[in-house]
Amino acid sequence: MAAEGIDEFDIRDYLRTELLPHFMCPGCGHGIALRALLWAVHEERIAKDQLAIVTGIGCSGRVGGYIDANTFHVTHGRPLTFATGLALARPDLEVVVITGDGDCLAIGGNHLIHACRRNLRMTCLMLNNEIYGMTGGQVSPTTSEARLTTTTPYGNAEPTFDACGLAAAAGAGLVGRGMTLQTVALKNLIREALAYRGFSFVEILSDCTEIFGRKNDLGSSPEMILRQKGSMRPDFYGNTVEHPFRPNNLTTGIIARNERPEYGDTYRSEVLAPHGHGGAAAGVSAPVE
Amino acid sequence: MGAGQRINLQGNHACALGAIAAGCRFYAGYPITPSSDVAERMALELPKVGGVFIQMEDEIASMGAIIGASMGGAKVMTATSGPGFSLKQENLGYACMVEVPCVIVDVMRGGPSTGMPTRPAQGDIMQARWGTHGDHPIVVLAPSSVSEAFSETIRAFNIAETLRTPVVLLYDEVVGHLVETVQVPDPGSVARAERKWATGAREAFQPYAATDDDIPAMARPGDGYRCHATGLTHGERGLPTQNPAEVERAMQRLLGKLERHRDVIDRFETFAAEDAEILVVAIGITARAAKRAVAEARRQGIAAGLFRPVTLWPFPEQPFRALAERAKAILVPEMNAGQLSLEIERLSGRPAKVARINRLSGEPIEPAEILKTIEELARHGR
Amino acid sequence: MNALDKESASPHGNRDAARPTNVLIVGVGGQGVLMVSKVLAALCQSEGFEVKQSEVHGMAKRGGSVFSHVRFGEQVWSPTIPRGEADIVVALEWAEGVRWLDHLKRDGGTFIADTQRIVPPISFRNRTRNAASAYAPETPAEVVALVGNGFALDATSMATGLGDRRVANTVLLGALSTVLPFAAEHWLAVIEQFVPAKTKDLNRRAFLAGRDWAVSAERVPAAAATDAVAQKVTARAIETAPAHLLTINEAWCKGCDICVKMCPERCLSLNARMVAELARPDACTACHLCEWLCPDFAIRIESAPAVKGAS
Amino acid sequence: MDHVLETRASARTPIAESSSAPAAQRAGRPLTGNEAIARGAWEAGIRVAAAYPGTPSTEIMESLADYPAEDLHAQWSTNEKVALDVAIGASFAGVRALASMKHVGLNVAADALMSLTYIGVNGGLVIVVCDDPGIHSSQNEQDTRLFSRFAMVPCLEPADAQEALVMTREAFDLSERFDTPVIIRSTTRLSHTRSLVTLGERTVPPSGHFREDPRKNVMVPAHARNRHPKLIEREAALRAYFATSGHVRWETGRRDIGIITAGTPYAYVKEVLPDASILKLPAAYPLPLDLIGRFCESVERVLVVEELEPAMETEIRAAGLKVEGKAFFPRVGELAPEVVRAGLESAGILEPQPKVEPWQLTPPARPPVLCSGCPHTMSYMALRALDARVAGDIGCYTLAALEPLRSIDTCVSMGSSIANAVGIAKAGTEAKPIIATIGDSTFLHAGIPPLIDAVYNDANITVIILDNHITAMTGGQDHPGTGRNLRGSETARVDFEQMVRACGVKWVRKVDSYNVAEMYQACREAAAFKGVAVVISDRPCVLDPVKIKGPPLEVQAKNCIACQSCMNLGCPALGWSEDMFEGHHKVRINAALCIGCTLCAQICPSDCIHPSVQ
Repeated sequence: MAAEGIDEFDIRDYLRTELLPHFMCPGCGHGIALRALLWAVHEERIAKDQLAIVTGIGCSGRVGGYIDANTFHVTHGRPLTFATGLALARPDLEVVVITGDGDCLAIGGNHLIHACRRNLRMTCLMLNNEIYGMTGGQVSPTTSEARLTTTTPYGNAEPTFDACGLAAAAGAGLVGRGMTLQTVALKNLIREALAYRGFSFVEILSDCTEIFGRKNDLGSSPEMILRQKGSMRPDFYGNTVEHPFRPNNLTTGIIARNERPEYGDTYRSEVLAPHGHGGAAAGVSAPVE
Repeated sequence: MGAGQRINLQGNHACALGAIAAGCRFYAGYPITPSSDVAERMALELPKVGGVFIQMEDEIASMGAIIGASMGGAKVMTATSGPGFSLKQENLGYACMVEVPCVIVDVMRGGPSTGMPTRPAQGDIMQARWGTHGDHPIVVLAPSSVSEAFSETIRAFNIAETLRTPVVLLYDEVVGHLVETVQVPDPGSVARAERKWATGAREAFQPYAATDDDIPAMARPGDGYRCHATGLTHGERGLPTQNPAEVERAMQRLLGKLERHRDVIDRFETFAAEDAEILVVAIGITARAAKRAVAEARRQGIAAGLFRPVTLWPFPEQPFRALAERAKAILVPEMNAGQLSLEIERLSGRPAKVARINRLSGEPIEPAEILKTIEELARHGR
Repeated sequence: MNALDKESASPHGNRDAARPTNVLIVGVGGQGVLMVSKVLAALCQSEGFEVKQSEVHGMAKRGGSVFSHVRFGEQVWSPTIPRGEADIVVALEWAEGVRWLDHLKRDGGTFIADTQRIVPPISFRNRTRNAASAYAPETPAEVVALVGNGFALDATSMATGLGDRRVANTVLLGALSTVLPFAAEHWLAVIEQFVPAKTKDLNRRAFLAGRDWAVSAERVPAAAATDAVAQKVTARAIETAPAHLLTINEAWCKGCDICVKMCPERCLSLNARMVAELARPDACTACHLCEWLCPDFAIRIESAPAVKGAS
Repeated sequence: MDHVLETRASARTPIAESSSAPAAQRAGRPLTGNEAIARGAWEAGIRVAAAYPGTPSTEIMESLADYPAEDLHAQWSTNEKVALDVAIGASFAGVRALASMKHVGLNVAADALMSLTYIGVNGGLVIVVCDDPGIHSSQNEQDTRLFSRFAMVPCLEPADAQEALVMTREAFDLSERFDTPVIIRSTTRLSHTRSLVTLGERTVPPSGHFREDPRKNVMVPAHARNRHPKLIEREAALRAYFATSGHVRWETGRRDIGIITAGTPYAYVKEVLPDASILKLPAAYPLPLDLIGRFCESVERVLVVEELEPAMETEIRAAGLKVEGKAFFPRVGELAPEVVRAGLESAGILEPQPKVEPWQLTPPARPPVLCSGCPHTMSYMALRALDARVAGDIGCYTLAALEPLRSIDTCVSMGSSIANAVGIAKAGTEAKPIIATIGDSTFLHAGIPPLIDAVYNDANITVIILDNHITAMTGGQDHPGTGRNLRGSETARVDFEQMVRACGVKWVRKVDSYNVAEMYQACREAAAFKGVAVVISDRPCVLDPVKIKGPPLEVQAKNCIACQSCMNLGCPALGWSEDMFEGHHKVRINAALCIGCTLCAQICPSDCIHPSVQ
């Protein structure tokens, strides 16, 4: 499917194909999410050289390595901080952060809220698979209640995080949620996020089949991907079978939009310009003199 | 350095101005006593040169931000104090592994934990060396005056950029808050080292190639190299690897890189040390007290001398060993429970001849105390 | 041929008074064929005729083609109308009208049909690119011209305009009333017995709207534009569908089964090595779903490849 | 506005002769054949009635339930044999009883029938059997008249609703007088045709009582041997009775042609050849052969016009009478005026009509489909994904054999699926998972013994019980799994899960039929289980007991990628729009048909289907 006037998208053009097949498990949703991102990048006509991917630690963190772009695989929970420095220093780059539910909300939760507050132009994709997959399946801030993980062997007793609600409340410019089942919609959502001048946060519901799915008896990969919309089931006749699923009602699409000035713009106009510096996208990487 | 001008400066401000002079255009920090003046001065100065100042949500974020900005091509710095320095350690390790130039200022205060925020100490000597986990290369510079705070900051940037390594600027609260007259050179007259940027064909480029000088050229985003940076052990292509041979080779190069460039790194000061029988080794404000004590001892006829490592880590071993062999006794005064003395004992060849003055009270060590110990060493030997 | 040029009314009486009058009511299950026939039957009875009304229940009512025979007269024997002897065919759905048209008397039967199109899903079972619809391609104008005495009205739109599309049936009854010898008030009285009390007024207006429309000169709905669109859709031939090529990179496939299960046409399967393969290439419509949902980028569909030597 | 209408209406010449004033209301009430049968039974004073729903017989019991509960007990039974046995019990107890069923239901009840015919009746007992010539909604078109001959039970054949009422009423008298059960044979065309009927009053016979008579009531070999000769005697007596019955209609017309007929074909004969001599018989069995002989003598040529089998023709010929019939009339399908006319034309009795060229029209095929929101849909989607070998059963869900679900491989008779699956599994030739699908009502009807059989014989099969809480196919009747009886009162409810476990099934899972992923998973896991696994697909039918409806769903055309995943549901609310996407039609949802089940939205991979905002 090619958007008008754009060459047909071939994902191989955006991958370090020599590294494939990737390390992710069979049926892992992260691959689909990656396709959606690269597809959106293609349709937004972002040059690979200008694309900077910053990823944290975890399965989501490893996604970046397959992208034929400037990729930075940084420390656990901190990709937003690295991206903040990068985006401030290099406003000419398209900075995209790929993070996971644990990376972004647990260890990196503080950075998320401040990145949202700051509204510095970048796109943050949080791949939510409800689990710490890389470390073998421990409970994460988004693990649904009652779910089994290696650290909740008797069922998760903690309530879960609504990442989008958090981001919206923290003032993120654009907040959206998509799911891997809906690749095209997800791609379109990411396009909006990429095009947004400010901090955009996209939560992507992505399945961990091999660890989370198996542990919780959620079925095969196709079953899990279909389950992403399971909560759409009508309750007008009462649900005859109870089964907990993702608690956050699965609203997808754009969830919030806070029209606020982009931080970099503000910094350049309010702080740098009075000193005779800072064009629209002036960076600080080049030697000044 | 050119003529410039003489101005009165606080140590922290001198550090900030040194950074600007060295080409720093990105600063991220988080307030912490006694380092906050650095951030405040950077916030004031950076816009004037088109640079970016940002106060992040914590020290971890500050460290991440400067690494990110440096990977984007900027010369970067952050400043903190002990507790914050601890928080920066993981990302500092990342910078070591990924070989990202950056300067981290640690203005030492009493510790551990919250300790004495407003009192000086020198307790981070070992943290500065071994703060992050795993074997890693690190350069630590220890200025002892406001003037040096200025000049060593410049040197820190130049080492960082030249060798693609994080450089820690380590000084105590006294140096940080001391106001002295400093000869500030004209802008433009400061020698600035620039990073070795990748050039040439993308296909042939390897981001971690073992080049002649063991310092790989860095690819700047947007220049077409589209490289991968990772804290995972990586091979020459920058991609993660667990191949034992490849890992060994990569780590050997990383750790050996600084040794190969000691000429760029090493700096030390000696005072009456050539024939010293009693050699005092100190850094920071303590070194200045020691210098006065040594001068007084000489006046009394005691063959005392001073060795001050300005580059604290890696320790300037060779020059020190030469002096240490001759000395009958070595005295290490420091505002901690004995960190520098550990290294001195190791390097002296005879730990028994190393005497210590340790101070944990938050008070600087007076020259008289040092002199007293020198006199005792001279009388009784060790 | 323009149906409007034809004479506006072709009055035909029942020349053999002993013969019953035959009305065939057809539609799609769920449309209310039974309700229409019940109204008619009750009216005929109240007018003093013997009435037989016959329908079929069971499987046929589930979205399938539904029909009801209503016969009335002095004496009615057979419950069903012989083929070709229906005096009137009332169709609640366009294609159903076309389907039962052959039951209409050739010499002057009356055809009253809603132009509403309920396109059966099966009409598009050929899901290849640019496949044509199998829905009745005949336009209302053509059919009206064919039968001579035909009324094709957009009863559903009229009903929607009145406030509830469900009263389309009553609109049709209004049109039907113009060709049967019963007084309008009698019709309305019977209709009121069969509709919910609160919709009496709505149904009355619907009946009058249909009746009004039928006595006007129109024979096909004015909204010819919708027909034009319909024409475009139904007549869209299978243009040269662009060839496509689905390739699977076996080295990248991890056999997660997503493509196999998600393919709408079930074209794919996992082979013995647990690698996806295109088992039914002919069924592939190049919808791209497998490509998009493959987490391993192993599937690629070239939507318009430069097929060398392809005709 | 009224006067305008009147004027315009009169401008058009009506089709029928207009009566200047409304004629007097025609006498009687419009009743369907089934309603008339129920009325006849009520008028005859029945006290007990039982049935299992089956098209076209269902409305008989539903109509009986409209009469006061003090007058009669009417019930749904779990199957036709049970229904007949209930009626037999009532007859034993001395009251009039009725059992109704469709033709294939009589097969289920046949075991009881073949003994009942030996026993006879105490209270009058009538079995109404509705045949389905033309197979509008059945799996075959067997002819019950052959069954009645086989069972030596008289078989009355009403021709219209009025006769249906009267014959039913009189059948009870006949039953008691001749000590025999009586079959009333209806057909779809009679059962579902509404015509005017004159009603009678209810007459309740004096209350009877159980008659202790083991030689008649207990069919052990010694007793049965004595009863068989009584049947022969009874047959002769009935033969004589039917020669004089008031329902014999001998219409003297043309001498050159006589027609022997019975039931609804009589109406077609009257329609097509009203001036023929006609002998209309009240019963196809036993035949009054003497009377028939006299009729044959009265005319030059005799044709037998009967639907389906040559039941009368064969017997008349066997009696040495010269008649014709099936040489001109089909043995398959439903008769109709045009069919009878064609037969008479080929017999040379009527002049062939001029051939009319059919119009060249091409309407689309419109096969029946599962309702929008039908909970069965998802079960079959899952089975289709499994690529399973599926033994189907009788119910709405048989439609899943058609495109697009196309996931049922066999359909035999009520309850066959499970045992069919056992057989397929035991044959050992099938590599695919073997699945039996059976509705809740059908499972209770005849599915439990085969399930026990499957467990007992350790068959490796999966059974999907499609529990939609109703007998849906026949229009929504209650059954023991719904918790309500025929009259709508609360009653005990079968718990399928417990029942299945009690049968010994180790793997049981209940799944919401609207949960796409769960359904896929349950079917896959069940199929993987070695042994009998049962999935209970649980959602109420969209039509009953309360019409359930959520906000209809909408397709946001801009997002539709025309992948057509949803179209596999075969939902009638899903259609194509004129919008195209890369050469494929986009999907549109008919809001009037959509009930908001969300299955399409759950399957949709493009997030283009959402509940409409209401």
